[in-house]
Amino acid sequence: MGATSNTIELVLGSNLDYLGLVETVTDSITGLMGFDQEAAYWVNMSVRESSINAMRHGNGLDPEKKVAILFLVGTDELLIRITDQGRGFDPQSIPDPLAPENLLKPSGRGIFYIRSFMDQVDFQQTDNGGMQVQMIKRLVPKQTN
Amino acid sequence: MGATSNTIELVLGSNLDYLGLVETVTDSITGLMGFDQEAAYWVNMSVRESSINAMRHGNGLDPEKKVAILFLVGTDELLIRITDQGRGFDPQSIPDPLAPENLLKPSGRGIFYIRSFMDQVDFQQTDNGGMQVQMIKRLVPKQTN
Amino acid sequence: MEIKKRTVNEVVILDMSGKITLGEGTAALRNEVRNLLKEGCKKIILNLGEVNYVDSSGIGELVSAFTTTSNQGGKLKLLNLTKKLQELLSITKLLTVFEVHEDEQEALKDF
Amino acid sequence: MEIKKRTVNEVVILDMSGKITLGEGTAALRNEVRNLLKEGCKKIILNLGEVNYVDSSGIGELVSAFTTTSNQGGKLKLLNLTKKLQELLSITKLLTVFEVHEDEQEALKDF
Ligand SMILES: Nc1ncnc2c1ncn2[C@@H]1O[C@H](COP(=O)(O)OP(=O)(O)O)[C@@H](O)[C@H]1O
Ligand SMILES: Nc1ncnc2c1ncn2[C@@H]1O[C@H](COP(=O)(O)OP(=O)(O)O)[C@@H](O)[C@H]1O
Repeated sequence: MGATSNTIELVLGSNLDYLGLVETVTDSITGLMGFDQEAAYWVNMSVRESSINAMRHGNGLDPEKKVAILFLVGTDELLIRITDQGRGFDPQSIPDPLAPENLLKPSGRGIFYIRSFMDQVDFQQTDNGGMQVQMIKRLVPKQTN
Repeated sequence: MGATSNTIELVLGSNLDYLGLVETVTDSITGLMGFDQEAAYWVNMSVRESSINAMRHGNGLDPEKKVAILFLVGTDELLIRITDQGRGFDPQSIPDPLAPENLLKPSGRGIFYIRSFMDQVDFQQTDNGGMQVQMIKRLVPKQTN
Repeated sequence: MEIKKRTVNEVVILDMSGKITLGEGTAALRNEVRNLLKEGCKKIILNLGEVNYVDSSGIGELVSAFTTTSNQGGKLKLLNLTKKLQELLSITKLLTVFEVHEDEQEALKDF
Repeated sequence: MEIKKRTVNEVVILDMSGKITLGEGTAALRNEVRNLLKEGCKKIILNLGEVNYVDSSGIGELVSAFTTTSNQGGKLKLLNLTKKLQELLSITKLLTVFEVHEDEQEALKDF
């Protein structure tokens, strides 16, 4: 990769039909950066989950409301920032999917998976009130044990 | 596609290794928009040619210099804008590849091909002096004869 | 996603392949299980060996299939988890909820 | 790009497949033709039936291969153009420059 960061940004209406494009772009980027097959898979899934959240929970699947997906390609890490035009939410307040009473719920695992598979995940509300999720995957995975 | 335009922008250092990514993104977009296989092929080739020009002739393959490739996805047309950080050129001044003395030259056909295969092509210099090539491919091809 | 149906000793085995993701994949699984239960087939094995992508909605759909079947007095087991699916189930503590097998003969026992 | 070499009656046929584009594809073609001329093989047919992508650099490389061979007293013909390659050559008025064939036996005649 070049010495400076490359950026790739998709700004899409809230339509789940675009997920295929989002995944193709994600896979091209992780492939070009040299992520191994497994890391690329989890990045793909995290971008997918977060894009779905932005379109669905954030923008209520309103095709007029946009989701921006920004990829910042560094030499040793990929930073992804996904922004919607919804009303945001408090990431502290979402139910813990591991709590016994939630274990058999049919939903509520997306953010948990993103946190599990990405090296860093941050939630922030934009000035317009929408949600901005920023996640980082490092090329050389950190040693966790 | 949604009622409003979707935009997809790649901002890449001038490195020909990124062409694969550029082509993958282009193909995803034309596929999603419903271009037929042939139109998609010519769009791919035009984006490829123009990106190479921007990286090579515009930015001199300096990896620090960026090429921006913007896709504006409309309901019935795809607009593509490719901008470099070079010194620009006068599109009127480039040799005609069909002139007898140029017919057997090994180069100089890229822009001619782009003009042939896209429905509209415009060249403009940016405030910084770089070149900006804008091209449009319509989904329902206009009747030319 | 593609689902092929086999019956072995009153147990229905669904050989699934492709993706179990939001939309097509999850809906196909839901319909299939719903229909089986409606027909009175309450012994179900989901063979997931050829399922190469499951997202959080897909995991949720597997959970729904499991609970719906259990609530109707049936049993739903999982067969041939890929490494990634195993990881997805493991970190959400679902690996112990499901009865999981790597061998079809074993899975067919004790329904 | 892949290039396979056959010789029929002193004529070398290069069966090419893949892409002739800036970089790998154009370099491979240039080296192959350069080597043939160096070895004294001056009767060359490029079989392009399996070439699915040619960009302007690829077209330029075909022109170079043609002129280099001609300049050394040889002959280079094109065989099996795809519809798209035909269009690329046609609009740049190169279709009349090259000797183009759809039939290998015809191409082998009159070298
Ligand atoms: N972009 C967003 N805007 C508003 N709320 C969100 C957003 N993303 C997630 N949420 C909230 O967080 C909850 C948990 O999300 P997640 O873990 O992905 O599970 P699920 O989408 O299955 O509910 C959602 O149900 C929703 O209430
Ligand atoms: N982005 C650009 N910046 C500066 N000059 C350019 C740019 N694009 C094209 N040119 C000029 O136009 C000429 C013709 O370009 P083109 O038709 O693509 O053929 P080729 O790239 O084979 O020369 C180039 O040789 C170059 O001088």
